Amino acid sequence: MTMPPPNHRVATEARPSSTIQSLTLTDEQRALRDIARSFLRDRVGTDEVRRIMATDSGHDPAHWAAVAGMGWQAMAIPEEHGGAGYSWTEVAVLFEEVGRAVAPLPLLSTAMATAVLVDHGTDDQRATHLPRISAGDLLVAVAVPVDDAPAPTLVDGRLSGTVRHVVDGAVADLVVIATSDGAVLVATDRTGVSVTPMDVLDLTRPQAELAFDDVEVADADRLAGSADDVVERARIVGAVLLANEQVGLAAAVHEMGVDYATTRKQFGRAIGSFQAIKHLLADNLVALEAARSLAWHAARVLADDDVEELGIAVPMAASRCNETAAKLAADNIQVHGGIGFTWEHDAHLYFKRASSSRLLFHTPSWWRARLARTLDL
Amino acid sequence: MTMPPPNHRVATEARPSSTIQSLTLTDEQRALRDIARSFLRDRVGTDEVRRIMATDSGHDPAHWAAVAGMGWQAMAIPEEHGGAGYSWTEVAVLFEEVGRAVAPLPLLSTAMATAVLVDHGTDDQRATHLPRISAGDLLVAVAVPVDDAPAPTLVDGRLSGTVRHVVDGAVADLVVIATSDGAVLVATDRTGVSVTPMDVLDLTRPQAELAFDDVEVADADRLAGSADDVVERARIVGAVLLANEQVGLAAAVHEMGVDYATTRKQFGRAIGSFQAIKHLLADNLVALEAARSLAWHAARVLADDDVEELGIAVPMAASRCNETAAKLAADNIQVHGGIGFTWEHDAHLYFKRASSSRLLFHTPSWWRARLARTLDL
Amino acid sequence: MSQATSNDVRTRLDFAIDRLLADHPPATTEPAAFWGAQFDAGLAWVHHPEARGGLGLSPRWLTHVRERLATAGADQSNVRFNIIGIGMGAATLVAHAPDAMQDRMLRPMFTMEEVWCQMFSEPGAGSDLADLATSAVREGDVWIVNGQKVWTTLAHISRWGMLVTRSDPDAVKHRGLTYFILDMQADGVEVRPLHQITAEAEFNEVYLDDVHVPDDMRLGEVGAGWSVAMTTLMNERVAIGGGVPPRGSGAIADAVAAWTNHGHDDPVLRDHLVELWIEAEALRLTSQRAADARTAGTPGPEGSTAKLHWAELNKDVTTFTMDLLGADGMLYPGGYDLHAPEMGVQPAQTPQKAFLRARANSIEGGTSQIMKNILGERVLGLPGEPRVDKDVPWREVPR
Amino acid sequence: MSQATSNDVRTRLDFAIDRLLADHPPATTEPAAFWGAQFDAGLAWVHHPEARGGLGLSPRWLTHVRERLATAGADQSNVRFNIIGIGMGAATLVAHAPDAMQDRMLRPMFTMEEVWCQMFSEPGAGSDLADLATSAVREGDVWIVNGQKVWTTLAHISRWGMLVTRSDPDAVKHRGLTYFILDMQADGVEVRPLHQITAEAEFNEVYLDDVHVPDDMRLGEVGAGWSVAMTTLMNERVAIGGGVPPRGSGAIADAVAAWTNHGHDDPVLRDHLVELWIEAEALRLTSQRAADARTAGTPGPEGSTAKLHWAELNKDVTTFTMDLLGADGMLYPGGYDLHAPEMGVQPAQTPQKAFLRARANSIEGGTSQIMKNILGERVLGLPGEPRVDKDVPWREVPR
Repeated sequence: MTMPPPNHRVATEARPSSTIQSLTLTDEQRALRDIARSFLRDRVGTDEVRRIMATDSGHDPAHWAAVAGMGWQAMAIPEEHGGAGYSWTEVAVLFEEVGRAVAPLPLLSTAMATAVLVDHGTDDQRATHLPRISAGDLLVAVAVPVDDAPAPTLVDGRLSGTVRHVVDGAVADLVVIATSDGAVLVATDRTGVSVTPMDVLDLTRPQAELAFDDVEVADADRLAGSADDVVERARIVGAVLLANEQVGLAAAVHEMGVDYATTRKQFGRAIGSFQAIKHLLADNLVALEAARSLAWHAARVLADDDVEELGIAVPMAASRCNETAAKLAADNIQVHGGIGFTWEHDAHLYFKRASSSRLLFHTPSWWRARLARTLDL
Repeated sequence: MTMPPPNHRVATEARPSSTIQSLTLTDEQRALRDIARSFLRDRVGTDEVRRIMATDSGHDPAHWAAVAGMGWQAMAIPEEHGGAGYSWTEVAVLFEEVGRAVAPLPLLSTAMATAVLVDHGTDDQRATHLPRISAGDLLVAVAVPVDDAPAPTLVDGRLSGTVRHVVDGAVADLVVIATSDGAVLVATDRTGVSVTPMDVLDLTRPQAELAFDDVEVADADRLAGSADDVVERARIVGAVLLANEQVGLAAAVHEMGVDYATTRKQFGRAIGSFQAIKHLLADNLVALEAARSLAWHAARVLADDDVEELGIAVPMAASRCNETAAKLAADNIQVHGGIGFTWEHDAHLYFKRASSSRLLFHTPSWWRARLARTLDL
Repeated sequence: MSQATSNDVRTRLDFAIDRLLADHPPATTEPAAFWGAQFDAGLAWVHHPEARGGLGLSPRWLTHVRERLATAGADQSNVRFNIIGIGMGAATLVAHAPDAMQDRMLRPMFTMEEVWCQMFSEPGAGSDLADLATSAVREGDVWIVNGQKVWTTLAHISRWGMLVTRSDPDAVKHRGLTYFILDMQADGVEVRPLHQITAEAEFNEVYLDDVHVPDDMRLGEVGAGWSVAMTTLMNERVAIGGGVPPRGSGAIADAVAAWTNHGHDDPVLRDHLVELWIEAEALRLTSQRAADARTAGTPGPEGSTAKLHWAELNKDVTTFTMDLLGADGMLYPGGYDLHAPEMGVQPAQTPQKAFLRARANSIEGGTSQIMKNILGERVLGLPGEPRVDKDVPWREVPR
Repeated sequence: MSQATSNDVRTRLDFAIDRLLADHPPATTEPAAFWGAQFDAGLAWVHHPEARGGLGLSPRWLTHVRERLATAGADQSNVRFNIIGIGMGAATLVAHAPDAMQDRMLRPMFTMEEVWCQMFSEPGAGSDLADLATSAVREGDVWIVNGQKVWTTLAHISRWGMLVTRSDPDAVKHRGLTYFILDMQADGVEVRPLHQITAEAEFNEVYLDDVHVPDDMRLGEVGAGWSVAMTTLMNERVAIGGGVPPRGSGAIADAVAAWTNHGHDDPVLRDHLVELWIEAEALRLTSQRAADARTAGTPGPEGSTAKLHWAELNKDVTTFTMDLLGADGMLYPGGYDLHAPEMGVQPAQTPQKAFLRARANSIEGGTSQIMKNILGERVLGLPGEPRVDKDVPWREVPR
């Protein structure tokens, strides 16, 4: 049949579509993307990723200094605080490349911390910390609560309790902690703070457990706003950037699969000539491009600070992009067959990062439930 | 890779597997199946199905008399009431063939009514009605409540209210009605009963709306047990037989698809030689055989009257077999391409019956929720 | 294109649109008259040459024109109803027809005085379109055409049809085809309605029995019909220039309505509904991104996935809506009525009918299997399969 | 087989089992001694000939023997650990090896004195096993073997290996193969662990560098290696004779445990858990049905779907379990430790490791794609694809 499908019927009570920035990359954004891609490919290839992930900290200060030199930490920081004052759209472009490279760089924690400090930091905190973050001299992590663990207690300026799954928590100088009484900044070298790296599925993004035993917290280290607001800001920014990262990761494994399917021959032909593989990769292209649209849209909405649309765009991106990355990374192993299941092949680095990231800010169905409330469904 | 997969790990606290009748057909059951298949193919082919479904009643008494001659209505009826006293396992074999033929025979309503009368009929009711059902002389339908519609009220022996989606309700002589005060048998020719055929998606299984306007109900027409018990019995028996019917339907569309894929050529080769089609049909074979196992198991548990296992076996079969039939019937249209979308091709008869049947006793997720309660999950 | 040039074009275009609207106010102008004026103003297909309904602009301005006319309340149902002609036929004429034929045919096509249909598919040639068997045998200045076409929307009311025939069965299959514009009123053309599973007959079968087609109705060279047909198919949606549908429109609107109307509150159904809602947004935003990328001159793979994505999603959404309908999903309100929809009359829509109708989404306009081949081979660059029908005379290909 | 005969067999078999158990009480007999006695009693593989560990019965009695021995508390870990030999090698020897070789090898295989491995797959020959390239060149009474094998479970502790080589690169690919039993202690055999994504090395690579294999270690004719290999693969699970696992066992047990331990109560997760639980039951009951059908002598397609069904379901269940673990799903308890599991030591299992390990389920033992080809072609009778590697000397096939 060669008939065109019928036009989409238009509902009479359709919601207006939002009109955010164009869903394309500007020339400047393309240049940023290309530079980031080249740097990560040349300097943080998977051999280097493997080297770093085998170290105790999972972090290499030399790379951190190198990307600081390119201004990556500075991007989302206002110019008045030593930053470059780009929008989240540009940061998202960067994250797509970071995902493509499964780079073990503490950029996610840095972006969340930046967002928290910009929105909830006092003038002093901003002036003190943001320039140092921007320069790559200070690592700040955010303890986004997971599951239903109780928040550490803050009573009379003393902090006690435990937080788990703190991304980059073992290498951070400061950590944002949501306590029973507001959010605070805690230096990890304070007396009473113990930091234990966790055994993680994805070695490219270390997590730590932080325990606080009667740790003194000065009033100057209190953040503005409620603990919930601080956590929410970190989670929203984190989820949007992670969605973009996952899209980059998904694109990388998809390209890896296409390349392998083009060159690997069985039965005298490239395996990509078989519909079993070809159609899987075609379906995944559909899924990938759809995920990218959602991730880009969410980044632009975040950049625009459109609060109403954020309530829709973020859950969409957070649920769908995580699903897509996890599926495509798993399918990539299948396309590669046995070799894709080996430690020596890179497929597992992507699969583990995609699978672990998928759970970092709750599950896709958690985000869907959140969207349902927003949509009043 | 040619390594065998690891053995299934065995949980320490596994539930014991039930040991019902063997999941095979006896020689007698095979003979029954073959006879039913031949009769339906030769006498109720799809041309005949189309003729019947275009009639006002959707029912042909001549066929009903013919199958009565073969003892189909008698199968589940005890010998003392003029029946043949077979078990539900044999009835299920018959339903698989009925599904295979999308036959427009009021067997489902008859089976449910038989189960209700056997379990909840008074001695008089059984003695009066079962022999006539067995002989094909009496059609009894059961109004299984749908959605959350209020039950008709029975006050001082007068019935008022409405029931919808009564399978075969327009051709039934008697209908089992769950009222606000127990279940009753109501003759459809009673004063105050109005019967309206509904416009149904699946023309091979007519449904009717029955309205009762102050209809007199004699005490002798009251069934034993609560209305809920009566409905539950009808639903359980109906769901098990329908699951088996859906398996037969699924097998028919699967074979239809395999046949077409073997003979239809595009690009100089049979379309079944393309992995896109071949793998779809292979996946569907897996789904079909799995569904058949569940349907057969449920039939054997029903035959054994193992109440505990029924709570597991019926929701499993009801959810999975309905899903499988609907999917395979839809895929069959896809395998056929354009011709499968035409009225003249039989694919739509199967697709509509599978899709409609899927909703007859609630949705698959309704059954899963029910199973979750049984399993205490 | 630089921003400056783009602004110049927009200014010029808006001027033309303003004048059209001023001279022929939509509120008081008969649609056919308006469409004629629109054609004459070059605003029918702005990417066509002048005097052919266009202004020689890029096709990406089509959307702008349609949106402005829509805002002004102009009836644009010609594009929806005569979609085969306006959406595909016009581009084919401009690319391949002699001037006189273009002058004769483009304007009445756009004004809907003449409806068009397309006769490519045959019972034996669906996904494998190039296998078609309708024969054309030349006898001097006319061709004698015999065969059967199928899935021919609008054939029963069409004045003209785009027809691909096999003129040389001894050539390999793509090379023995010749393309004609067929006079649907010619002797030997018989149109029969083809009822689909909804009982409606959106489509027709067309039987061609010794139909005489003058050679001057041929487009392209003898034996070059495949490339002309590709022109037709490649323009399948370009010329419509529709915008991106609004959020929550289409099948998902039915699902949301069923959710609301049935008072659902089940979390499992809710999760599924939201999942599909997100998927619909993902499709919509991808269409928006594709449109933005075309505008920016940086088109990518996001422009190739819509048909496949939409077809599979529409099936999923309409299927899930049946769950939301519950027992109502077993009904077919209004019953089945074997009929052909009338021109301009939108048949009653119900979620149940949408559920049935959606089954064809993954078949019509290229099956999902074919779309995946295309994505895999043309977009991803994966190799094709071994072909048994290549380098063989069409006559000898197994069928 | 009539019921009467079947009862006779059972009586005879039970008598043999009773005597084995009486003479060698499992509680007080060393496993190796028990296995030797089991072999001598013909209860190792009841379907083998007598004196070859069998009693010449149908293989469907295997399950009965295993179940009775299990009930009696006999250690049957030999079947699990030396699975390649006991499950596949033994049948190959019985079908193709000279008597002396069978006498030499079957008993120590069953007693686990000698572990076996299988060397078929190569880096370049996975799904397309017949494309293997390991060369065997004859020099008088020995063959010089060079090449690389992969996915060789147990190679690092094996005494013998089943080896398929290419002895004639000029023959078409299935016809140039020759099959040997390889002495894993021979010079030039190097075994290297192959670490998988869990960091464990269940598998090995085996490098063969000018390995000398005596011609009397050949099974089958020169060039007939493919059919010998098919004997090996066809017996992949027959000889294990395992029963059907109990309800709720396997990966779904981990999922249920995660549901319970995490105190979940979300209806969406519950629905998904129950859906998978049902699917696990569907698989289990289908295995039961296949076993029942074999017993009844009426096997059907239900016996062919288990591998594909299990592989895909196991991936789904272990993936869903990660959702139930929530944040714990981001952990890998114990960390990654590059090591080869020791014989007889079951490595620690976690749901996270099961999640990773399951990725191979749809690859090992035939990819799901290959399984679907097999189901489609051998069970459903659908035609094969056009082959470009047929009727061509192996040397000339593109790779």
